[in-house]
Amino acid sequence: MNAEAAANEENKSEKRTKPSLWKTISIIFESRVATIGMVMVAFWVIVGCISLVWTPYDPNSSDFIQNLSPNATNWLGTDHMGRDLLSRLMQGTQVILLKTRLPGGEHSIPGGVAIWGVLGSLFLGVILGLNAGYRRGWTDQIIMQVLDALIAFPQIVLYLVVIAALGQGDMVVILAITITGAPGVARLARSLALDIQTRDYIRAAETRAESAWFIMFREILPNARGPLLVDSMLRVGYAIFMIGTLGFLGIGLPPPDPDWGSMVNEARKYIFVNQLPVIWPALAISTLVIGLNLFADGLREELMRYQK
Amino acid sequence: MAEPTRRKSEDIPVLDIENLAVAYKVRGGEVEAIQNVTLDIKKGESHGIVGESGCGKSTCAWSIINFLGANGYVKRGTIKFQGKNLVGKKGEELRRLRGDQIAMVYQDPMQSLNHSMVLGEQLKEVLTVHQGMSNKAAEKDCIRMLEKVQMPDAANVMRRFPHQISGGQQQRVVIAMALLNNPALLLMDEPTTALDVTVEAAVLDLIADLRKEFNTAIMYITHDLGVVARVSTRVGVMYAGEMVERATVEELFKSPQHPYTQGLMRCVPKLGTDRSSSILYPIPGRVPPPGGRPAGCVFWPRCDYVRKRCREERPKLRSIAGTETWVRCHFSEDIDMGSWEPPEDLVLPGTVQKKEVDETILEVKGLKKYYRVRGNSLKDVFGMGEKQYVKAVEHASFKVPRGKTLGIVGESGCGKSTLVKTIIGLERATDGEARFLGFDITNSISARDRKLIQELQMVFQNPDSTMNPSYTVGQQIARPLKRFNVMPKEKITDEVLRLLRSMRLDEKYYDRLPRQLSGGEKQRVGIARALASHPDLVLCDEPVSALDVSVQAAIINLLLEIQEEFGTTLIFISHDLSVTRFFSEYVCVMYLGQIMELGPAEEIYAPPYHPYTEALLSAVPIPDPTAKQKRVRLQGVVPSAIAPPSGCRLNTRCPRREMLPDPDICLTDPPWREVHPGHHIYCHIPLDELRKIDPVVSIKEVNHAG
Amino acid sequence: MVRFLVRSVVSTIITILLVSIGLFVLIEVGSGDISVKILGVFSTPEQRASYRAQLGLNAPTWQRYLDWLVGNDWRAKSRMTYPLITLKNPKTKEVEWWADVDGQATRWKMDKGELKRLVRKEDGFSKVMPAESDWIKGEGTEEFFWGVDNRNNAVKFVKGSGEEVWVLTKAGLRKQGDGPREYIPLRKGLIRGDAGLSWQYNRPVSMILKPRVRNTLVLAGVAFVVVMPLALFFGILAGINEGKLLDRIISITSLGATSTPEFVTGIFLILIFGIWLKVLPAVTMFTSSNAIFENPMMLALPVMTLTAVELGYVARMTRASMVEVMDSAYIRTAIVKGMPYWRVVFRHAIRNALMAPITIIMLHVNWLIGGVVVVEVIFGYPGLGKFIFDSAIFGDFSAIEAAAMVTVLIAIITRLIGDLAYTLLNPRVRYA
Amino acid sequence: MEIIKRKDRKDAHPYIPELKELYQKGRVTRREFLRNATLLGMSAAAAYAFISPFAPKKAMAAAMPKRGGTWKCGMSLQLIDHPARLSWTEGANVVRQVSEYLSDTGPDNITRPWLCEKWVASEDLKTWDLYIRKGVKFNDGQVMTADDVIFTMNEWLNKDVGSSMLGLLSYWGGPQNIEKVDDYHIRLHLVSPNIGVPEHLWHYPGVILPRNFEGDFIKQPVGTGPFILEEFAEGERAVLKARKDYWKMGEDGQPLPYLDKVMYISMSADAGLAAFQSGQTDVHYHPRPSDYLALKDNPMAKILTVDSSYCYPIRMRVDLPPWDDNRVRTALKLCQDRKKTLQLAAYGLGKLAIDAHISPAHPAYCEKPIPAYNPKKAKELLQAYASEKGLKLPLKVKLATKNDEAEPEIAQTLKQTALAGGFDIKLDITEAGGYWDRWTEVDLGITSWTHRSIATMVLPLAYTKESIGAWNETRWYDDEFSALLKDAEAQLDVEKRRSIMCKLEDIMQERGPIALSYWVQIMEIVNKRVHGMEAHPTHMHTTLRSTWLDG
Repeated sequence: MNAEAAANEENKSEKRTKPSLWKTISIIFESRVATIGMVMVAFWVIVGCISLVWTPYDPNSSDFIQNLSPNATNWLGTDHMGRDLLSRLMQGTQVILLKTRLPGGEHSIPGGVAIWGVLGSLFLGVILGLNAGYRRGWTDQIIMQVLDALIAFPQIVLYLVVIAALGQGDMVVILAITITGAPGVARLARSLALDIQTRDYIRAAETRAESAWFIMFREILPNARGPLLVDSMLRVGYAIFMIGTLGFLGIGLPPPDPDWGSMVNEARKYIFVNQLPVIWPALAISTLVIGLNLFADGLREELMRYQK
Repeated sequence: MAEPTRRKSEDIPVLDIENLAVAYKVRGGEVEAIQNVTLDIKKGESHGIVGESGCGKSTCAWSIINFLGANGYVKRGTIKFQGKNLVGKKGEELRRLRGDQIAMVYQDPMQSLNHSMVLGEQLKEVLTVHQGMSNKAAEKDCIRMLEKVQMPDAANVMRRFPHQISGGQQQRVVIAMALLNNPALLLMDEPTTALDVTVEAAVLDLIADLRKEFNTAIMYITHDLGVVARVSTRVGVMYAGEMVERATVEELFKSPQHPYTQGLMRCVPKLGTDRSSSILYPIPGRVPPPGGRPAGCVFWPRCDYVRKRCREERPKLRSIAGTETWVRCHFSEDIDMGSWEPPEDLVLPGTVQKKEVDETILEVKGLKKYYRVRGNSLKDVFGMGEKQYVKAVEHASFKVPRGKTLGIVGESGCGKSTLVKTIIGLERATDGEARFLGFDITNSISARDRKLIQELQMVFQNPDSTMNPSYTVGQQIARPLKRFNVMPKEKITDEVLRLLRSMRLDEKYYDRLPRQLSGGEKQRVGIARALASHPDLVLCDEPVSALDVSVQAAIINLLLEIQEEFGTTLIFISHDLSVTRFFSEYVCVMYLGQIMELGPAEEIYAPPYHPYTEALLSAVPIPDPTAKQKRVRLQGVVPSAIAPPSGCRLNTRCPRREMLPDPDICLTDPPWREVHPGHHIYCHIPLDELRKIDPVVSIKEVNHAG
Repeated sequence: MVRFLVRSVVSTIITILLVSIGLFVLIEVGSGDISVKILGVFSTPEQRASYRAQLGLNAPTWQRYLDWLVGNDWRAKSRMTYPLITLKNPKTKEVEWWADVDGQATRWKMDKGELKRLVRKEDGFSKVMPAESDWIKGEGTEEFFWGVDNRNNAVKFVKGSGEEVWVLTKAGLRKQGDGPREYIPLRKGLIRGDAGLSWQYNRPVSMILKPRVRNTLVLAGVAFVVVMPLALFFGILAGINEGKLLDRIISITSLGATSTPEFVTGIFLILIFGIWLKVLPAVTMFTSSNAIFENPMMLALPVMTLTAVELGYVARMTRASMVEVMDSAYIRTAIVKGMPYWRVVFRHAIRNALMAPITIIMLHVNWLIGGVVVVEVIFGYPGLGKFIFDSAIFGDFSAIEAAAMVTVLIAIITRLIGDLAYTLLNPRVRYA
Repeated sequence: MEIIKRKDRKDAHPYIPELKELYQKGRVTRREFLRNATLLGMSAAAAYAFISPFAPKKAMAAAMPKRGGTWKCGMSLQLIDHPARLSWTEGANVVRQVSEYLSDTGPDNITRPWLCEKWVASEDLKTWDLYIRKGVKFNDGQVMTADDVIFTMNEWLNKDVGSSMLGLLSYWGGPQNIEKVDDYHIRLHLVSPNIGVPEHLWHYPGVILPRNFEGDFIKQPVGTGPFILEEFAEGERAVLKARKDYWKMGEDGQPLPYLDKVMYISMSADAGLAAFQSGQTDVHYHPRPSDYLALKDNPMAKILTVDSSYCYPIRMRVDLPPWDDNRVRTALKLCQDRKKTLQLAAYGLGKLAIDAHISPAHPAYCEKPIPAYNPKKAKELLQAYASEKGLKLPLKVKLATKNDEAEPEIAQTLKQTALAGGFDIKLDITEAGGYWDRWTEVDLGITSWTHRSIATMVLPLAYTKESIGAWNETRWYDDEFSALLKDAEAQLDVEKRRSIMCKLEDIMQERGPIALSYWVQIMEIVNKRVHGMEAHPTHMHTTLRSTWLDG
């Protein structure tokens, strides 16, 4: 019966025009959940962008009295070194979402560590997953075996190992996120490929003797976009989570630019005196992750409804 | 078999629906899935409901047991069950009715059985819950019921899980489950659609028998006119959420009153008719969605007799004087079906006369396709167990002359699809030879020459998966053109548009995405894509089986035109014998990977039959209640293709085996018996014996075949 | 089913092998010249070379991998005159390598070119005895002897030519004469429970590891036992009330919980329960090695922390699959059969609804381990997680390798269990 | 003078009368008098008696100590093997409860005899007589004699053992210079005069071991101390239980200690803090400024403080550019805003320092004005250097340190204050372990240096040619400096020593390798129920033998 409702929806959505980019975006707004999520995420992205050009005060300079509670000058108060928490919180967004510092620390490229990490795992995972899912047989067996080995590593443990071996740095974090993320993506990509490659249009492509890569990336991948997108959203969430944790353990992104995790780590000593410096970054992480989750959930529902 | 109910206006009907309307809440308001449906079902009567998909048949059934989901509700009208109104019934009261007084059977048995519970539990609980029966007693009853539905070794089945029995058996279980409490009303929603012809036939027989025995009132929902004709006493035709016509089954098929019903009749090929003798007339347009129904008569946009009044005033469901027929049409009296003329704008294939060309385009000799399968024993895991194979195709040999059509029929798992896949190169042949245009094609497609590949294209079954959702129609049709660089880049767009036009699709489809198309349209695009490279041979894998009848007809016609226009050779796979018969010059009947009979269509459909062909024919549901059809059934289930019966693979189920003095001979490979040149039967039974068998079907020539 | 099980077991083993290789390569190769790390940059190439020889680092990587995994005593045995034996040091309980010279545990050293036996006494100390007789004629004039030195190496002494070797003392490197020609640092190998020596503690890793692993298993185990029933319960509750208020509440809270990092939850739990209210021990203090059993309350906060994060995740999983099951065709059947609601839920839905979560939960265990690392660090809980963390910070490679292997093992085994559970729940697989 | 009896003079060092005079003239402080007098063998009692004849023999104990109870402390625990090899105070804290030293430097930074009843130095300070206390038993029953002491001393000087004593006692000139006079009398013949002998005897690796010691304290926890090592699990805990037959008596006339059990549980500083606040531990070991902040108003906490020479020098490797150029070093020194640093890093708890590793807590410290924050001057110097080297300002440098105590704060502050001075400092802050792996290697770093009771103990350790490759993290040495240092070690006269110190301080300030903002005020935060415990500049738990718990 819902099928009929959906059928009806589908026919409603029939337009004479080519579906524009806006149209695809607009489906987000059809779901309240997704919208809320997107707003939360957008908020932090915007905050981060602003912080690139402007923060209320210099995030790294101790211009104020230590451990102030929120007031007119320092809206979120100051930390144990008399630095403005708002400014630090704002800048904390950068390393996660907006910029990655290249080794040597001189230059940085746009796109935060979390983003690059997830992109990395997406790239790696998709290639492996599609091959496993489309070619099947031995290719599948081998790829999955290797992935299992990777998946067996608890993320943090793997990261600690990498740290022990390669030392700290943005790149190492990205590497770790990539490695730990790829298997998940691959599994997803694989299951999608396994499903999609049963479709007739894949047969059609094969009867045209298209190359395997063409079929994987031109025929299958476009139809796996949705779930992969949703999945990556969640992964960005996890990544932020992990960066936070590593920062807290004091082995995450190197100073000086504060990332939320290390903010918590620094402020932790003072938790008994002043909880705010812990609460703010914690809230930041949570809201961002929640936002991403909601966004993903909403998106998933919409896509499902849309694919019908 | 359908025998008209004479016990008219006996007592109050078991089910009495008065202009029922069901609405679903959706984003931005609500839509009425069905409106003004009126029908009544008497005790022991089987009331068919027929119509195309999206006409609200199922909704009708669900509303009776008030299972409309969170967003659906009965908006208007009453549903009286044994006099009591069901509308708005809730909770306990409703629960007690469900499964006890009113039972239901659904389309897909596999899905509707709980795969993690043994069948026994699922059956028993119906009794234990509703009648508080003891587990033991319930067990007994269930076994008895299973036997009633002719379930082989019932006691055992009780302890099995759904996935351990065949689809047919699953459906029997579901039916048994429904009948356990001897319900007053049985709702059947496409119960046989998912099944093979022969299985379907058996299940239909079963339903008929059970109805007699339990004298239950049955509401039978299907899209298949043939099935309706076979199972029901009265029929209601639904269109776009409305009941447009109700009549006794004979009346309906003899003189359908509503233009839509008539249209339907013209769409379906009768068994025995073929392209030379008759033409299929599709109904133009498509079923309007619940949201977008026209004012006035819902059918007028597709109606040939439309007048001003139809557009303005919604007709009532009125009874035709002197009949039991009710119809929702202003002018049904004025409409004489006999004098119907196809509208000018409707393009139809001229009835083709067979022209004799005997250039063989495809020749297959002793083709074999085996699949390696892994066993489950420890040995197999380590690859020490002896190799096992699914013998999907065994010794297939046939020829296809240029410009002709070869129909391949057989039930699921008979290897017809594998055969086609092997020909087109998606699978490598295990053994035997296959030549296409003189080139060897036993190799896989990657090994073939571009030119060869482009001559050999395919049309697929499922319209929803035949197109890549991510690309526009234009892109997808253009792809083969680019791929085989049939023509210079700049010409491609024009070519695509030309193809679209020849598919009766105008330019605005060029930029559409698949989800904006209807099933029929998708299928057209699929065909266009196949034809883009001007192939010599097109393999059609059940191209119409997933479509509604009216669309089906259109597609069939389309294919016929193409064949005329390009002289394309077609191989046409189908499980529907009527369509195959209608469509193809040559037919090849397959069973369990073996070709059983091979020859010109008309000869296949007349004695001498191969026993299997005979069984198939007798199983085909014919959209004509008057048609006389012999009852030849295959017993048992299809054996596994891993260890097929030796000799004639049919020998385990053969209905005619006893005709042989020494049945054990069937364990040896039968001879190819040649009836005429080009007509072969693969059977031990001598031809003269087979000739004795009289035709399966006898149809009085019905006037309105066009 | 047999096939399924055998397959998963086989693949598990392969997986473990792959992991071990990956781990070894990553650490041994990725971390560059370990001798530099230990000896510091002051050390001269000559010193490093000598030291690498003593650690057996001059052997090819594959050989070192094998030594690490399956040990190398068998390699030494083949060369040595006297059979190798292992003895437990009475005081430290450490395993020491000795040679069995007619019933007497013996080691050797060269002193001014002369071979000396160190014969072990009951109290674990040893007395020096001359052993010139032990020399064996090699090819040519060379006389050599394969024995055990008192650093648990199998060593080859060559008469008359004591090598100049650099020995690492706490005071730094010291040049020493009378050194052996070749070294085989004796070890039983990981699979025989010998993970080598921890540089941080200068004790066998396996000895330090055992109690840690136990502690962690207890912690994780308790957390698991607490989380799962709760999570499944709430998940199912939310699932059957899809869209209703209860569902909303559960979903949102669980989302909130999962999205709050352990370290934050942990800190605040300590602050609130340990310090402000003083109702629960703020940190886990191991006043004895069995403290967790003597005073289980100190597990409360760590477990709560883990729960906070895990609960939400699993609950969401369960909810999702419950929702999916609830609008499946066979549930429809059951309802239309007129089964009472709760019967539908319990007899028909739950079982199928649990399949998905259980596998996911088991896959999720290494996420749990990740959490454990953080929690252990926060609460000063002497478990595996903290151990790995410390070793990583210290760069104690053999410790990391072993510890990481253990975590991986845990993860893989739980996954295997997950597979089993799945097969047991799902007849399609069981009878396939 | 006449008040000093002849027999007194027999033992007492000839310098003592002079010392007394200085004191009476007010040229040396009371504290300095006590230090030096006792240092030279005058018994503490006698010394006290001299300066304040009417003072009570013993300060009245607030209350009669209670016996029993378990004293718990959170403190990180690592490897312990040979005590002579101890390289970290935490380990020493455990060992020193089991074994003891010949001397004992008290919380007041005054060194008194302990396992030796007294010592006597020759006038030229090259011959020292140590009189071993009689009747002291090891906890395995055997009696301690000169043999044990000599054995231990040999261990210190044995290259194989590799004790940090070896470097410290270089002026002993090796084991052959240790003479056993009799079973309870040892004579040391030093190659160069040194006043620091008693202090050195208390250097934390210097516990007296039994003559049959095999080299692993965990296997053989034998000592003369008040406690017995019951369990030691590195990284987990050390459990010590009271010894019944300890040689020293408590105020109640019974043998010390008062406590039944001492328990060190290994935990991180943060965990430790939480544990203390929730009452799980009695002492918060080595509190950081933040901890002080957190606990200062805590009703159950008692804060014991003492000045120390514990510090966080910002040290520069003079063998690497740009720090090989003194202008750059000086510039960085000028870039310290000492007040701000002290405020941010220690909430003002501590003494501002000059850029020399000599602390007011050291005797003979020479008072110097605290240099002002002067970025302008710094910039000029730097500019000069830069233009010479063809670099442009700001000068990019990397400051490494550990995220441990106050270092991050100091680093952050410097980064900020140095900006105006033309430095662009990148911070490289890692976990403690990560830094200790490379503390001698980084070119610019903040290393924490623990307290040493006299300057002549630390300076040779870190700022001489000999110490390169061991503790000299800056590779800095200076012939003039070294020469002066030698004199200082041999110089008995406080005034003269002070004048040498002045020069040393000047040299270090002028061209030394470290910038130093403040001296840490050591504090010990204990639960109110803990009595008889005092903060010690070395963070050592030196007084557990007389510590007791009330309720």
